Amino acid sequence: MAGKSKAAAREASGEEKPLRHLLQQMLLIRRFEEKAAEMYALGKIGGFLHLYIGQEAVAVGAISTLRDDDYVIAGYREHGHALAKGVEPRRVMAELFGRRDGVSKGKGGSMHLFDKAHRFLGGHAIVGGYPPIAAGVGFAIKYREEDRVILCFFGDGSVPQGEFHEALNLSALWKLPVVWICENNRYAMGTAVERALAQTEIARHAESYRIPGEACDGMDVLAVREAVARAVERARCEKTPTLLEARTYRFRGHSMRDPSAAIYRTKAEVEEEKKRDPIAVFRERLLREEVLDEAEWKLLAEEVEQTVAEAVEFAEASPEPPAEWLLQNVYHEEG
Amino acid sequence: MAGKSKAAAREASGEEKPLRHLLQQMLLIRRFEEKAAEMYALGKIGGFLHLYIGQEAVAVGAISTLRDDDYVIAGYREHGHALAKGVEPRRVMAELFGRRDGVSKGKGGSMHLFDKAHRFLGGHAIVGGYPPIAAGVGFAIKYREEDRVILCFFGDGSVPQGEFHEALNLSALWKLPVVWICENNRYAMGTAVERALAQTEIARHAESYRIPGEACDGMDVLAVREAVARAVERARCEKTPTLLEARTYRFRGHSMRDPSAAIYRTKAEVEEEKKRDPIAVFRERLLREEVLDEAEWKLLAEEVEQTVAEAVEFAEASPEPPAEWLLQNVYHEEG
Amino acid sequence: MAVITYREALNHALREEMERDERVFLIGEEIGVYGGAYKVTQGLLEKFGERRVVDTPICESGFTGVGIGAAMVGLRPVVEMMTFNFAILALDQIVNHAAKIHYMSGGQFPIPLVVRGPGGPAHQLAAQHSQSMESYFYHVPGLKVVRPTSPRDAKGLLKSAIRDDNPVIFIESETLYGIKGEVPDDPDFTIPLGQAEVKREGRDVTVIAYAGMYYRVLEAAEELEKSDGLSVEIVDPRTLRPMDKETILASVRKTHRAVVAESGAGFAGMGSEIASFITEGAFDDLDAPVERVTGANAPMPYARNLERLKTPSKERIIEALRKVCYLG
Amino acid sequence: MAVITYREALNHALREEMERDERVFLIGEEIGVYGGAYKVTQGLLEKFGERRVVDTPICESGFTGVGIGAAMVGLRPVVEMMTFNFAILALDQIVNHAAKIHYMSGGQFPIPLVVRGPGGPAHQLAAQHSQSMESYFYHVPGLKVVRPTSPRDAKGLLKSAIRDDNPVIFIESETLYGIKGEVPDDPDFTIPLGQAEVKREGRDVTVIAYAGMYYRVLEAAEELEKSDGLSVEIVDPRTLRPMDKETILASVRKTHRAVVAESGAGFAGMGSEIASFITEGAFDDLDAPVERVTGANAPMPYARNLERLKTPSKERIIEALRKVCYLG
Ligand SMILES: Cc1ncc(C[n+]2csc(CCOP(=O)(O)OP(=O)(O)O)c2C)c(N)n1
Ligand SMILES: Cc1ncc(C[n+]2csc(CCOP(=O)(O)OP(=O)(O)O)c2C)c(N)n1
Ligand SMILES: [Mg+2]
Ligand SMILES: [Mg+2]
Repeated sequence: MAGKSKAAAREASGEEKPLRHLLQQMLLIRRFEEKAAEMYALGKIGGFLHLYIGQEAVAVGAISTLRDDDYVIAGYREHGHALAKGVEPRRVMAELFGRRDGVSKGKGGSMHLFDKAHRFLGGHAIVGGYPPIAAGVGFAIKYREEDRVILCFFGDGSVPQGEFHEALNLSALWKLPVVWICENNRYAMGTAVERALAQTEIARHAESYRIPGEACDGMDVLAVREAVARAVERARCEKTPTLLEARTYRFRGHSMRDPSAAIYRTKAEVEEEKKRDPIAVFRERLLREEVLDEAEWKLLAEEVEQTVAEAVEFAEASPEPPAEWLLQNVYHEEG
Repeated sequence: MAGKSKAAAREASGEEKPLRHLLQQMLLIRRFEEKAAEMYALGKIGGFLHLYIGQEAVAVGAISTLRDDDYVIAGYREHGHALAKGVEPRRVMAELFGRRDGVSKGKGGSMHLFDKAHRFLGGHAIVGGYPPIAAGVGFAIKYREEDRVILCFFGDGSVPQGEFHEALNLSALWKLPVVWICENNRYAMGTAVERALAQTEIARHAESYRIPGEACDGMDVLAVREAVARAVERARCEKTPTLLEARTYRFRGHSMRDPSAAIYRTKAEVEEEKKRDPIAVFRERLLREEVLDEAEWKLLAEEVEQTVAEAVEFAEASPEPPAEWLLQNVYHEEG
Repeated sequence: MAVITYREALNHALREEMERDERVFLIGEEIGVYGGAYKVTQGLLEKFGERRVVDTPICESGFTGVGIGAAMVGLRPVVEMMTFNFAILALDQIVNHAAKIHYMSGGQFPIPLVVRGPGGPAHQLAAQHSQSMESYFYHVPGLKVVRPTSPRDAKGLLKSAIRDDNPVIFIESETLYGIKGEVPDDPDFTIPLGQAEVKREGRDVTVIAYAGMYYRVLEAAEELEKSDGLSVEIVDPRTLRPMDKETILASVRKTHRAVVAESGAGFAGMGSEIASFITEGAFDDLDAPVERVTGANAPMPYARNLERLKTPSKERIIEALRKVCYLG
Repeated sequence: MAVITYREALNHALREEMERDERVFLIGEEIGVYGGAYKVTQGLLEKFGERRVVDTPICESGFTGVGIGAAMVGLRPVVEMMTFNFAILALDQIVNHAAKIHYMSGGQFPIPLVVRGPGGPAHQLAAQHSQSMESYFYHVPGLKVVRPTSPRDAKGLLKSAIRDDNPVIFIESETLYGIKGEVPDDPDFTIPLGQAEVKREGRDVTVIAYAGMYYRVLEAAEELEKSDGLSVEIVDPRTLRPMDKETILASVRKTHRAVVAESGAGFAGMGSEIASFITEGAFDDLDAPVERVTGANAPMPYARNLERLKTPSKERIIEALRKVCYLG
């Protein structure tokens, strides 16, 4: 396998995050969300809860190419992106619980994770609404002559939305350091891409903006990493945006209110897709390539379990936000 | 010239509107607007007045392919489209004057000409705002299993606007009988297309919607007619929308408030473009090809002058709308 | 008269109007195959087919504009907003086009369009998904705005909205979809737009409230009746634009006191308008200034406890009632 | 103190704040090469270059979002709406994002953003281009809304808006760009947001009015002073959100009578809110119900005579003043 030599070599040279780190991050996201689903069932978490399960390779592979001072922005299915960007699991869990130690002080919830310290810019629940904001962050980077980049994650459901096209055009016209990452999981709620888009090869929308467009296997963390690394390089050095399409799949329903194999897709399809499980496949590969052995895997998995357990404990222990917070942060105190 | 034999032959066979009719319509639009500009200077017309002068070949060539029961919708620079669709010049002039006999009863003005009898659906002043409405008319045509079409005219300035993309996608996805005609006059107010679009070949935006896209010479009424005729055929028979880009130029300023050769373009450029004057060029051609002689031209021009003079007289004579009209038509009386 | 849910009432209204008039069609996100995000349109795709129950991509402006265009040439579209929060993305279509085309065209093109879906606070959906959206619409000449409270209202008003020749903004309540009530089966049953209803008769004070707030006011009224013998009249405007001022003023002229309750943020909300026209129209009848009970002036927070504090509680309604009645 | 136009005052405010703070930049349609559709930004491209004066394609949502994103990471954008009518296309950005991100993020991301441009009725621009747009904003928690009346206000308030850490909706008036007035040259001159101004002192009645309406009210006041010896106080709120209720209430407590004048459609407009809080806060001081003088409840017609009838005339203001003063 091509992956081994190259990726393993770069890891050895310290150039890239260790491969096992990618695996661990994916597993953390998976376990974290499985736990969140439990907590939702117990009524500890309210509102909408959109699980990222099945898509972990996209956030993890993509964000592994970033520097700490780069930015990430995402939609409402963003637990994975936040965790991959380094946001503390326990503060994410506390946010889902609506507690004062949550990253957004309990005021945002699952759909609105924000963490300034980690340059995690949300957590936005309007489909197609935040790509212009991503372009604005790219604009600011360029304005200040920095060499940072921003990754903007969105679903296939954003592509028919007008604001997305406005943002793409501006990023291309002004040459902004934005990497647009479409997580094409084939459905927007119950709407298959074929029923939403006249042009279902989403990466080809790049042509209307004369920027590079590329599709990659969104179930393969290394494939994502390679594609995003190229795009990040282009953004950082040439200020050229890229439209990437990561072909992936969500194993669960749209949200906790939607069964995983609902009327709009078959159980068989879901089962078939599960064979591409990004974590299982990558774990097998690392074992096969002897980057990892079973004992290390066990250790890694235990570590993850513990982090998740601690996150829940932390969230449980965190108090509700005080009543006076209702009227705070509506406006920023001048100063 | 290829034009002669084919176009003249079809005319002779009665298949198409006579060529001299096209010339007359273009001239009518030109003279009508020159007169409107005078009336604006005299304060008879208020608000914004956007002249179509220079672009006449687009509306005339395109609309000449339609049946009476087909629809047209356009922006705020729509005097030409309305006249070409058969709306009475005197009622258009009365509208510009804000009088009760105006097509929109004096309540719409220059930017909001509507004429139900002629299937002229406006007259819309939000750039990029009405393409979804055009798609809706296409939807209704299909819903009722009719074989009509709608032409939607818009400027290059609509292309960066999100609503335009939403409309294009829906028309392509649902196969609606809409012909999208972009009048690319190279500027949106003072913004050259190069400063507005990453992809300045506007017809190529069709690729993102997997529909035919084609550019044509918007200063050549027959070129426009040919391209639109093909698109109309596709819309009528196959319910396939097309994105056409008519490359044209406006000889005047953006509106009466903007000088014709303002800071954003040079006088020399305007003068150069005027050599492509669609009326002068077509007139020369018809004379050269002996479809028309000087005497006929004179007659035709006089007829046009008279129509315009009558339009002004009519508008002058029409009274102001009565005061009670202010509160009428806010709601439609049920019945 | 069957006892059905608010959701079913809406569903029946849609079905009946589609049966009655071939020009009526439904368009919106997830209304067909998925059966509706809140299942209001469930079963209608099966019954009427893809031609009349049209699933759309996510492009609120685009598909609302499709509704407007179809209405211009004679169809009668019912556009679903999955939730009204997303109607902000279609506001150009609704305000600049749907509300104005009839007027700008001198009356040539009526726009018989309904835009419907749930609005108002939901459960822990936070700032972007839990807004009281009516303020964006009721100020706009050319629009009608409906806010049904009971299953009966839901059905009767939706049928009228569909038959109306004007753009009607029809805002349902997510939190009410499950409530039950008696609803006439008669397909000719409608409730005219623009008529308020005295939903509870009383002598001492009038409360104006609609949708979810109505039920909270009702609890408050019942409690005060028990505790203080206070007789509270509740008037539900049902249609916010046009507003039935007469029914409200008649009630206030009888009781001499009024409280307006709304879930939205207080500043410049519906309550401001209602309080204003009551004061103008019944100044000499009023024994106390009109009290407004409104949501806090903050976006909607996620945390359960803060969310509770954001919307007016029964306690705050009781307090306002006591205040206008000068009860200690 | 120089005598300059409202337009120049705005231009100076922009220039001074750009000189003062490198993070301030301008973005919008036609603001650079073209010099601004209404020439407010004239000369700024030449002075500050393309980096800080950014011409955009027509995509109101897109470039407003760019402003929000830039503000999130520390810049201080001033977004121009060519006219505020087009802000409807950016409402998702302004309402769902700019107004809420600071709150949703628990205070981590203030949005120091100004969205400015002309709003309100213009001359014969008809329904889509001549709307009073403030109602879409002043109801929204998280936004501030400013509506300057004089050149002095225009400069002082715009400077404060740019220095404010919150999204400020700054609505100028097309019809006022040419008016002149004294404006301090001092680059440190600002007028705090949220402070009303008593622009004309009087004893008998208070009128609350802003922007173009202020001048019409002034004419009415002068006329009534001559004809009836009536002493009219005019209070200009200047900032609509947050509203300086105290200054307005103090005036009404003094005069015992109030009229609110606004150009927008009457139903559920700013006047409703002002009339409501006056009634609540000064009920016992009021000798008459607050009168509202508002634009007609119709879209803006094109015809000159109808347009005149749509906005409140001096005569209607005088009538309202006479009414609250019980003058025959
Ligand atoms: C503007 C807007 N319209 C509708 C919705 C409701 N909604 C939430 S998620 C969603 C589907 C989005 O699908 P996609 O972008 O493919 O992301 P995925 O859920 O597959 O991750 C919809 C329609 C919304 N949040 N915002
Ligand atoms: C949404 C919106 N934004 C801005 C404007 C102001 N405006 C009117 S016309 C125009 C330029 C449009 O140019 P284009 O589409 O190329 O048409 P042209 O004027 O060249 O015919 C602009 C910016 C508007 N009317 N609508
Ligand atoms: Mg998806
Ligand atoms: Mg143009």
